[in-house]
Amino acid sequence: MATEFIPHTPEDIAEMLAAIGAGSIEELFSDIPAEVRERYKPLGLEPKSELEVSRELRRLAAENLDPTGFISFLGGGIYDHFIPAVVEQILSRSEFYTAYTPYQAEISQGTLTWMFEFQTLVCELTGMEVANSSMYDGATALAEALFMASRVTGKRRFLLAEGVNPSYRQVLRTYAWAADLQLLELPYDGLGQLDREALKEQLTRELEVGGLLIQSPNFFGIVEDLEGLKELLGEAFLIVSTNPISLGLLRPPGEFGADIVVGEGQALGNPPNFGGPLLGLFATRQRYLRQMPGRVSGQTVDAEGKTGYVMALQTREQHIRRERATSNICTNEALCALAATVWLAALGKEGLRELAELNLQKAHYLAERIAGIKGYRLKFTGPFFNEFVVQLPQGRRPSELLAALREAKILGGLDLSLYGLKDSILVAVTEKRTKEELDLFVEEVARHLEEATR
Amino acid sequence: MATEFIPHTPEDIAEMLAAIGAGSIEELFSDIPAEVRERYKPLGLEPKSELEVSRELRRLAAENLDPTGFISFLGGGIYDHFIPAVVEQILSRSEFYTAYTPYQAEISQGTLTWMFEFQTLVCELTGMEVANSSMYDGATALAEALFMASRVTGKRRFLLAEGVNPSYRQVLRTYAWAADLQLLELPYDGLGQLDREALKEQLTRELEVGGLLIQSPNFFGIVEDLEGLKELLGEAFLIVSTNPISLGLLRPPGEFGADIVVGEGQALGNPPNFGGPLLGLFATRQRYLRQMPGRVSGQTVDAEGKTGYVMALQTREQHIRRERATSNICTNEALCALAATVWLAALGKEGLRELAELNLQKAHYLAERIAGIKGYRLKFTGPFFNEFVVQLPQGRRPSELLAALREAKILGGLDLSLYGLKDSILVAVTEKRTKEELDLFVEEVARHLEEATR
Amino acid sequence: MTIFELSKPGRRGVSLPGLDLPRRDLETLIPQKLLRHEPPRLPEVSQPDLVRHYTKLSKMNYSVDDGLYPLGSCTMKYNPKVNEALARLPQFAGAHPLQGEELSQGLLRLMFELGELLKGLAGLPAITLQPAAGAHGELLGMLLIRKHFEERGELARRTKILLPDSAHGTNPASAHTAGFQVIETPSDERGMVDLAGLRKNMTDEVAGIMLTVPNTLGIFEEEILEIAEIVHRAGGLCYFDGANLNSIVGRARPGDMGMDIVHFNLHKTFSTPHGGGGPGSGPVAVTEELEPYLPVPVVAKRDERYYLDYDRPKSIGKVHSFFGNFTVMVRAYAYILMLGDEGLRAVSGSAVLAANYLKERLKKTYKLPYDRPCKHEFVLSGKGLGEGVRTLDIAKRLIDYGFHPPTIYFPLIVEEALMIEPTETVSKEELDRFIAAMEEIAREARERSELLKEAPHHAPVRRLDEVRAARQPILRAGLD
Amino acid sequence: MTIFELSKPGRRGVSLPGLDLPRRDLETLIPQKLLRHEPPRLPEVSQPDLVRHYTKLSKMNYSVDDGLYPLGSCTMKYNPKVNEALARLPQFAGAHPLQGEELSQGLLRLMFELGELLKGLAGLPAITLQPAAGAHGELLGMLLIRKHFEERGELARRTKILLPDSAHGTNPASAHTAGFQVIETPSDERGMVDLAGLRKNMTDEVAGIMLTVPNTLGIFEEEILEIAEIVHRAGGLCYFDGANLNSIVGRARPGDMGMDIVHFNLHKTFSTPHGGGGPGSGPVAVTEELEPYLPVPVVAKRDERYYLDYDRPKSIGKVHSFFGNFTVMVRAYAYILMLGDEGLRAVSGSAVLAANYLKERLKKTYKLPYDRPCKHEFVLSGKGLGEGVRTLDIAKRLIDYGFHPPTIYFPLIVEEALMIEPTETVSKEELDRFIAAMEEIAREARERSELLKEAPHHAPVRRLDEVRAARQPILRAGLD
Ligand SMILES: Cc1ncc(COP(=O)(O)O)c(C=O)c1O
Ligand SMILES: Cc1ncc(COP(=O)(O)O)c(C=O)c1O
Repeated sequence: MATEFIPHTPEDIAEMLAAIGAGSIEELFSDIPAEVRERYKPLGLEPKSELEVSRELRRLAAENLDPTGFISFLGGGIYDHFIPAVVEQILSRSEFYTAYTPYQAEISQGTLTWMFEFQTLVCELTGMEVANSSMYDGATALAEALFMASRVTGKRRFLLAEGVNPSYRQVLRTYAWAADLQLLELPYDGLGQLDREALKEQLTRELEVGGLLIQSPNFFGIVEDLEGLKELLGEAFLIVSTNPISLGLLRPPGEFGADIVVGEGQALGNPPNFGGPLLGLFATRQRYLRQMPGRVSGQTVDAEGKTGYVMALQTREQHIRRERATSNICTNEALCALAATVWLAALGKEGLRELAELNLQKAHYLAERIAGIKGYRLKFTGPFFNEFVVQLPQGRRPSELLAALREAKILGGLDLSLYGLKDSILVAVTEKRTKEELDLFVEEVARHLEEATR
Repeated sequence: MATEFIPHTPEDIAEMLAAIGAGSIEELFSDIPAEVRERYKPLGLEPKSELEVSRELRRLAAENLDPTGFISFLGGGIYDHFIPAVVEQILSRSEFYTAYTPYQAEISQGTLTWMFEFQTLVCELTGMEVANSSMYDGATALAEALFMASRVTGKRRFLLAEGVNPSYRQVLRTYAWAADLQLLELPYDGLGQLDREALKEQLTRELEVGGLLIQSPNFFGIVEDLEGLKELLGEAFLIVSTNPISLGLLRPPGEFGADIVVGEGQALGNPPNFGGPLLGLFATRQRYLRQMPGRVSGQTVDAEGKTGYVMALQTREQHIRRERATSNICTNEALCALAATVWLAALGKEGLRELAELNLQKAHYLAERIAGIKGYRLKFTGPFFNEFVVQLPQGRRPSELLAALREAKILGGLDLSLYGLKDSILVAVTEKRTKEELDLFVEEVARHLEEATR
Repeated sequence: MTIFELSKPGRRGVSLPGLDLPRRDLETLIPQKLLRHEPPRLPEVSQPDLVRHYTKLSKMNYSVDDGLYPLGSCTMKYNPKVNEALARLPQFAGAHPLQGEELSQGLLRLMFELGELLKGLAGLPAITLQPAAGAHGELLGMLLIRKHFEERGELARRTKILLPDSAHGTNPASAHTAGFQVIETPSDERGMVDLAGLRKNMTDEVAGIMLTVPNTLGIFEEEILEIAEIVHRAGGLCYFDGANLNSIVGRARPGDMGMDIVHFNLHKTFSTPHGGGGPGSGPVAVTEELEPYLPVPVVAKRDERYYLDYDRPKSIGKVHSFFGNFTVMVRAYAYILMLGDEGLRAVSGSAVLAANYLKERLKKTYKLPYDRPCKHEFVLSGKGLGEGVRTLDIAKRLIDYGFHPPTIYFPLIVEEALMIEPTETVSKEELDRFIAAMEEIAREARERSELLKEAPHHAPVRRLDEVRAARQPILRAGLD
Repeated sequence: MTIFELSKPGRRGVSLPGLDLPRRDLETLIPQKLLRHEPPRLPEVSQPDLVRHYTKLSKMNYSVDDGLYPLGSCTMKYNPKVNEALARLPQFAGAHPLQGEELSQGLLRLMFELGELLKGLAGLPAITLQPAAGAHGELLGMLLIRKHFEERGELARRTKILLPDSAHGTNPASAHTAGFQVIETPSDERGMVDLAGLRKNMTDEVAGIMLTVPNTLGIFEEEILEIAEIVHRAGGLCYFDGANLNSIVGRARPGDMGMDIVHFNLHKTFSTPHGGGGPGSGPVAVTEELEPYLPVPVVAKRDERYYLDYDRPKSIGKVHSFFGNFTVMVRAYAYILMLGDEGLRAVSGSAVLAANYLKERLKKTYKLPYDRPCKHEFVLSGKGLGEGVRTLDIAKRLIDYGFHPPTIYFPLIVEEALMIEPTETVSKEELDRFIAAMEEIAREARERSELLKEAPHHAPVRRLDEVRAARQPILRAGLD
């Protein structure tokens, strides 16, 4: 039966069955045990037309927040950044989004070229030498870094800064458990940065440490002081998870001697997507290239000497090396990486810097103004990029403040009491927020304080 | 200065000026009289970024009705029909939308092929022999038909059915005035159809009549009885303006001997666009081909005998024939015609019929139910397609009813008192309206009646 | 291959909802004699085949997003992508024109504000956005002139419109459509309107003149003020065809040149995409004197409320079903806002710079009949390049080099014309590649002219037989 | 050509708003030593050049919208366009994962409902949507097995996972990542798991088996119930790799085959686009027994309210930053709703029909090592076609005929494998064209084998040197 997605007419079906020598389509399924087929229970779904399904999904959509109606200060790993329209124009080219992994290089030069560009961009941002073309997300990229570090160093014990995004830490713990690796969490100090004394203590004590996993800017928005870490670590790996937008301004982890740099690339031209698809970034040193997980595009020449690109170093991958592959990843987040490529190219050298600075300046403006409200203060004193932790006045509940802000069409940030910081919220500010919106935020916070104290 | 849309760097500019031998860009404008240049007054607009302008236009958009929040029964020439997503996917191919008129056929086969398809589709719908590839809209298509009929018949007097869309009639009057043609309006009868006696009378009296302009379904939704009209008109032209969707069910004007068939093609895959761009359809008889206005694509072969398409019969057009052209049209509504082509191809033979029938059935269901409310009646007794005129109970004002419906998120139709029918509204029903929505409409009308009589 | 060739009974591209209410017999709703016996033979194709077909067709087109498209007089500039997104906002694209003013304030405001900006760029005090394209604007302009003289009782006498011999085809066609007789007035050897000739032609039977400025040679009418004076003194009106406004936008205003009526091509100067032939938009700005004749409705503002003014007794009526091509206006409005004054000035500056650069470099290889500084475009002649080589051959050969050819055989006053308009949105690197290709082609014309005559060699089809298409027109697919 | 080659200082693709508040010196905000000295060398390109570059790149790709893409094991079916529009609704794409349950009811409901449908298709009572792809689902499945045996105190002993020798590369890699040792179990001459071999391998050190059904030869494991019994009886669990579910969807359920864990590839069976390599989505359905171990959060429903259940003490934790690839789920959900039961059945019916049709026609020309009825795909061998001709050559030559080649050199148990999966979304006409091309290529292999060895001839590039790329890897553009 021809549905709109199946071009087979009854006549086509009859002809094909005849060529096969089968009497019916049914017959083609006789290799499935009869009892299995008989046990099949339909879903009870009538087919529906595009119009009906669109209506149904639009109705579901309408049951949610319409983000265009709210001013968002939500961050915590996913950010509301400006995406120029060119990104969507390119992403909607069906040659990009309906192709698959570029196994056949000669008819995949579009994909392989942007992958090559993407790898270059990630290297530029992070200050590293080689990068792959994507991992699932920031969390799994960090987990893959952990695995890789363990492979290279042969060590099974790793240090994990508590400033790393809690949800990444949870993923790390799951992966570490799978691979029998040990993770030791290191606390942060009053600046919100890794407590360096604790690190030193562990390093002197733990001879068998394979590396340190740290995030900068960290979950609290604080820029970690990466200086000297690699020197402390020695042979052990310095693994840094980063926000790529911050690297428009911040010194890249590569310049601090990082061995692996990972990060969540959503901010680069991808919408929040309710948390997925995201974009795991992964970069490392040339010398570890053959231990790197994930796909890479490499430059070569064709039979006539013309430059072209192919998937390189496939011998690291599962489809060649199977259980000895550097990762089990196959399908990755290619289209999100394309978005990041176009986004970075659209902004360009100047643009990314400008954008990063808008984030920085706006976040600081807001932070200062909030800290100016009686009883409110910044939880940490370290330098921050576009996100900061606000500690509420004694006795104030974050959930109440956030609910009040929501009334004013403001998504005021994350309630950190869900993450163990009882009296605090995490506020993110991007280039999209206007001064007007920041002032409104401050006003509403002040008003809530007043109302609550009245 | 390089804006994002101008790739010239200061260095590029200097090099180009040097090649020209000019000292500055300014100098290139010295041929404009100095006093003119000096009188120039800037707009007072600072450049704005994409983000800012998007924000501004979204704010403007938000000042309007959000059509997704309303149930619409608005018609009167523009309809809220289902547009499958494939249409937008194809229209957003930049090869289609950033090209222009296919002057260079060899690199415009995409456009020329769909134009050829479109012409075929219009012929199929209307039952005519040749069609062009678009006019500005339904109103100007009708005006062009008037001009063409006058050219062919050599006559200057034309009859115009009052059932023709009032705004088309206004356009016709303007164009007729320009060309010194006379229009004589013929009334409609109690069925809402052209008063055939009035027509006969005019035809016996007016020997110099060049043709009759009639619309079916007409402005009131009434299907005109086209049978026998051509016989009455003889040599004079029968010019029919039609709603192409109705032709999924209705006998096409071509089968009634029409000489020219025109129509508004918006309903075929184009959104309402606040009234533009629209899509003028134009079809006629083979024998009048060389008098037809507008662009056409014709089949031919290339130097190797392969089938291809070119712009045909350009000698009719302004760029060749200048003041003796069959029309002054140059830029037309190509992209809207592409939308119509894809839309019709997506629905296909069965689909268009189904869709037309959904319109018909739903409109009749609603009409009957409204006519069942005390005091409400259908103004006309003639057969109708997807639109009908409701006469309100004595003393009820359409504007009040419509305002009440608007409160219930219903756009109840057009207030015909603006068009001279004091106590009536024009209600359109498309396939997008569900039974639930129709029942809600009836309920709200009944409630309004109750409240008003209380 | 057309979509009809993919058709097979039983396929379909999209399904529809079933009827959710009791079905009535068709014949009880519509008399049998008015019902269709045979459904129209629309193609029956599956959605995958449909998408593949139109995707394939799209790849047979050359477009602005593919590269240089130097089609003279057409201003094939880059179309900013954000405008596509904005024009598709549901409140814009989904708005019904008769939804009422109260629900359309943002839409009306946008039209009003765009009108204000365009008035500012025209240097004229009134505007209508109704025309759907440039030629439509021209026709409207001619109707305004007609009305003007009708009101003064001079219509019977003022039956002529003057046009330079370099005029675009739509000008005579529009003047004729509005009931005027077209009189050509000559150009001088510089390519500008010959003032002596104009004086002679500008009698009291002439209603006005239509000027394209810069003209279709890309040359600015340096004596435009004198022209306006000659015409005005003889009681005529001046129409400014603004198709070429990209060359002076942000720097000079037609109103300051003595022009009475100006049309804009939003799809040229203001970067709205050409859509494969349309839609466009052709707003018309006029003097105060002509303002009462503008078509209804005019978008107006009173007490911060926007409304559609239909109460205009002297209006010529209407030239469009509704208010013009609204979503094209949205794009143009966003474009102007993004550029601002500085950007607009940069547009004309770079457009003129690029054209002069190409002209200076190419005139070494090709004939340049009017060797003067140009504005946004210039016209070469393809004559004398090589044995039997025509401009058409040059154009087709350019295709092999990956470029869209220029406009050819127009304007008519240049033999074998090649009318080249690079626009400001093309890099110098691309201009240099075009120059190299043109030079290479000139060499080929001398040495291997068959390469040109048989071009294109690298296109979806080889050279197409236009004569055959004219002789035996096949204008629809055979479906039997 | 890369984007970097279009770069020139001063160009930019998009402008940004200025700072609308007082600027602070950078050094007062961030210590100097943590600030970047040199900005990253991103390209500087104008928007027109940017768009033209990526448009050009796109045209160097072959994609599903271009035609048949019979890449075995990848189910390259047509991606309905409406799903793209729905996934981009601002309430979906613009939703922040931490915006809170009260503002996300529709999103959670969609995930919940999709989960219910997938459970129905798996024939299993519990599900997580968290994995971002098939391999991610496999890894999760292996972790669930790990947890299962950890809870029972058997982990120290149960260290092995059995895999048929035909398994996809992700299977051993995933098992290994989860800390298991991989043991291959042989196939019999029919291409199915050899039961005797399995019995031998299925010791009490084995935690479970990973089966792809139908297997990578496209052959259904007819003795799947026996396999499940053997494994279960020895205390192991059965993992069902659902990458090939397109062949049986709507007709048979892994749960009814005795499977304990199943992963879906939404980007295969449920038509979400492959994106040039991703994103995908790999939901995992499990038995009641394994349900407590599913990762947090699980989307749950209580009193008509949807919520994220984190309170799962036995959970293995988390494998993704948030809830998985949500907008991929939106597409899959819309797809299933459109098809309904009837459509799903038609999908597997037509997918299997098309594969068997191709198989029967092609086996006349090509070796078919396992000549049996297949499901959605089948595997030919390119051996013995002609003097030195390899499968790689056949694949490259197919490009010249306008087709994407099949998967090659996989599965490993077939020499010179060509793994062909047409899917149900290709017309018989296209299948016939493919057959004709394959036959023609077989003839060429005998008569003009250099045509194959030098293929492709009609592609954006000629055959690329993969060896060179491996020997001297150049993985980033030189920017100096
Ligand atoms: C000089 C000139 N005038 C008028 C027009 C007509 O404009 P439109 O095509 O928008 O009707 C054109 C279009 O090519 C033109 O180049
Ligand atoms: C049989 C089989 N299993 C697993 C996978 C892995 O799925 P994914 O690529 O989504 O990770 C694939 C993908 O190609 C496959 O074909």
